[in-house]
Amino acid sequence: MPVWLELVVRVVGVVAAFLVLPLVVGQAEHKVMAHMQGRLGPMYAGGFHGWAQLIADGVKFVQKEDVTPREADRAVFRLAPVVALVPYLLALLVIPLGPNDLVGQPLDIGLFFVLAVVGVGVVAVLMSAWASANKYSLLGGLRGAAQLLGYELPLVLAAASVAMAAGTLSLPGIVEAWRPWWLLWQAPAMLVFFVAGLAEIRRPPFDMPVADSELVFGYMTEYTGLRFAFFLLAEYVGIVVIAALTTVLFLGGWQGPFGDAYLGWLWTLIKVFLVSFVIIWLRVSYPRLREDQLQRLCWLVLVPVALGQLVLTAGVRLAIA
Amino acid sequence: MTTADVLMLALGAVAVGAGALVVTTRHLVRAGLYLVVSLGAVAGIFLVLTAELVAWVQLLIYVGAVVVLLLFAVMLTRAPIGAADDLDRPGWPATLVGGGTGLGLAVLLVDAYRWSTVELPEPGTAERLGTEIFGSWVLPFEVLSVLLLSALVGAIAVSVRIPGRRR
Amino acid sequence: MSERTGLPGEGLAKGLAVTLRTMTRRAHTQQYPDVAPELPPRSRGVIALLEENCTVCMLCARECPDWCIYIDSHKEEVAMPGAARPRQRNVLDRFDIDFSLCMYCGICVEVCPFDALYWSPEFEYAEYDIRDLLHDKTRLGQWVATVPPPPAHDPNGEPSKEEATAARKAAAPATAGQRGAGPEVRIRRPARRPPAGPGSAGNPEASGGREST
Amino acid sequence: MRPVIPYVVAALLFGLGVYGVLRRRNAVLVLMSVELMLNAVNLLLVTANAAPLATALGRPAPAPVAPEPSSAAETAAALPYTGQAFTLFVIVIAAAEVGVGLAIVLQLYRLRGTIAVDDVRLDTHTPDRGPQATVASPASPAAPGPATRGAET
Repeated sequence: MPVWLELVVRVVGVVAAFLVLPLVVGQAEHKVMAHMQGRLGPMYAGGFHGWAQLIADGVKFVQKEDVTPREADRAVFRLAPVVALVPYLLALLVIPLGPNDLVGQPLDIGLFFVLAVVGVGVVAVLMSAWASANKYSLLGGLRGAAQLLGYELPLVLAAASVAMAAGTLSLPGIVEAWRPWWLLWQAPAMLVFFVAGLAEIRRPPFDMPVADSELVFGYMTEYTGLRFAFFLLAEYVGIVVIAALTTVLFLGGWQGPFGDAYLGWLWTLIKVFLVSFVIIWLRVSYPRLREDQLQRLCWLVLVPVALGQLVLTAGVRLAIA
Repeated sequence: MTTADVLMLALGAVAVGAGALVVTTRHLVRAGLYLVVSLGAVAGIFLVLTAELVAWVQLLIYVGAVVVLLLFAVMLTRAPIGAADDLDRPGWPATLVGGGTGLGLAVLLVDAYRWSTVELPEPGTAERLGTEIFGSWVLPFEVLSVLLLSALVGAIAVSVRIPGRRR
Repeated sequence: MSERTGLPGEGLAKGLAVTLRTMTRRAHTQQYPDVAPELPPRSRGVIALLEENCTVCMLCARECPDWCIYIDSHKEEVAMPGAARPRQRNVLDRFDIDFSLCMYCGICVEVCPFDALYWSPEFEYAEYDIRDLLHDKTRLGQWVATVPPPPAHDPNGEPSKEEATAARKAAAPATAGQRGAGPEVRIRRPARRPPAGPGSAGNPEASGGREST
Repeated sequence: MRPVIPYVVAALLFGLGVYGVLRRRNAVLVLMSVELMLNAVNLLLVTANAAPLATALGRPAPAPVAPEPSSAAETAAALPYTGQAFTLFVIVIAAAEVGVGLAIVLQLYRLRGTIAVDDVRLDTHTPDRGPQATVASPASPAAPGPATRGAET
């Protein structure tokens, strides 16, 4: 296979995953959330149990008027949704689906890359918050930036723990080094990573920046139509990215009960969807954290736990070596 | 001119252009966003120079944290949307000194390197860079961690407001 | 925090368990337009008019709290064969109920002495124009077909007036010549006395019983 | 690769940073300009790591001070990532600097209601004054200031 063809195939694969997986997760959220609340959820669009609801939503968003507030900083306002979306697309590029280079772009320090680009998302929050010329947007954006900056620390620390355990920063390398007993050993790191990841994508119960009962819709208040859809899409891609990262770092990625070599992609996808289900489940079950509780959880619980896990990992590594 | 040269020229143009906008724009927040572009372009140059880890660290720390802190500060100090007129002081000395410094350095470096070429080094893996840091430079590394800690404590000490006590 | 007992995080797990359990159960959603809802008996959907029973006594129009019933009529002379002179009869020209004003209190149905008005459970008569909510007598007459038969009498309730009268007549044929008001009052009395308040305890029962018959 | 390109970019960025520090009145913008300068240094270090002067000129470094015959190229080969390591150090220092600097700027804004560096008087002590206190004449430092505006911001 020539190089360019391989490149095209990889890019097309990543873009397809980028477009399909969030829709699947979104639809799952519709249905799971509905059934957890004793409802049915969407039932009409597409016929069978409303499977095409999100496509219908997309069509609706395209048709809506694209409003830019008069006082807004137009260029920044319009650029923000794209900036929110692109980091997750880049992150999907390096997450391995299966063994033998079944990944968009194998990268030697993929973990670093993912954490770096996911961290860029906070710029989009600040851009949209400030450019909207709306006090609710600004408040939401400041809350969001504070939250994202704070939770980035436990996220990176927990990821560092598993990278230290595996002795590599490459995501496929981490999966290869993973052993089932890591589930026990790295459990605190996994919890910290998962919770911090939830906060990074601003999912409930960490949706203080978009707390709709007090801030209208936070930094997304002024957005309509396609741009708003971009923010929503970014949220769902964020779910996929966080679930995939948790899978790859802590749940063994493509390692399954049998047939890793040719069924690896299936195990990865199953795990990703299981973690996504848990993310949705948490959203339905828990109320939103208040702003001070949010920061306290980050600095007084997650960071110390992550640091302790780091010490433990270093100790075990030294003991083994 | 190789591909690397073309890439670096383009990224360098972006970096310098965005940097010029940072120091000349009259929109406070946009200055921060231009800074993001400039730093991102510099990270791109790092990538071309095969300093992969440094590039991602640049992205993680600078774009993800430093610029966000700057934007945060801009918004907390009541930045207006749109142009502000009182951002600059009269510019002749600054132009002279800044331009002199930049152009002088550029002339110096151009004179030193001319149009010579070097081979790009092997892509630096994180492992070798780690060996370097924790081998030859472990003492500065430790000193830096102390510096970071003291900066953290200092920042908290400066910005904390003790209830009941007027500052 | 201080009164927390049990394991830390127990409450969080309980919350998750509740939602998971709910997910495994059937949803409560009613698929309304596809599946007709099961309405409880005596649902108040729309008021039906049985025109033959109406004598234009105007009680309903006068009792209506928001004056949403409009009645016009004229008198007609009906020649009765074998009678000395022709009888007069009220003929209904117009009987409109404005359902944009109606608040579904049901007083008109209650006060109608001749059972000309009925509750129908039909509720799908929304209109795009509010003026179309004024139902005339033909429209109101069409609802009669949807009026369900009255539900069975509550086995623990008071016997209906007709049954009570019949039972009394059967039990005491000796007093058949007297007027029925006396014993009836005596029957009702125990129900009214103890609360010693407004006699609302007996009235709705009685009127409800009449309505259902 | 022609090392002159990143070198010149670094020099220009540094010049822009100097210009910004001298030109800007807003303290946050000054900090941004400082970031530009730090970045220029980073770029310089990384480029120097890839293309040391001696390698570029194609001759060994003159007059080795150390007794053993070592050239700059050999030193570079022995420590292949010194430049990048130093860049990482600089980035860390920049993060620390921004943290403390912004804390000071925010405190300044609380106290004086402005972050224009021209308006900050260092010679008189004017606690709990609004921004107008800084333009008041220094001859009457004991004059009671207006209600503090900075304290509640």
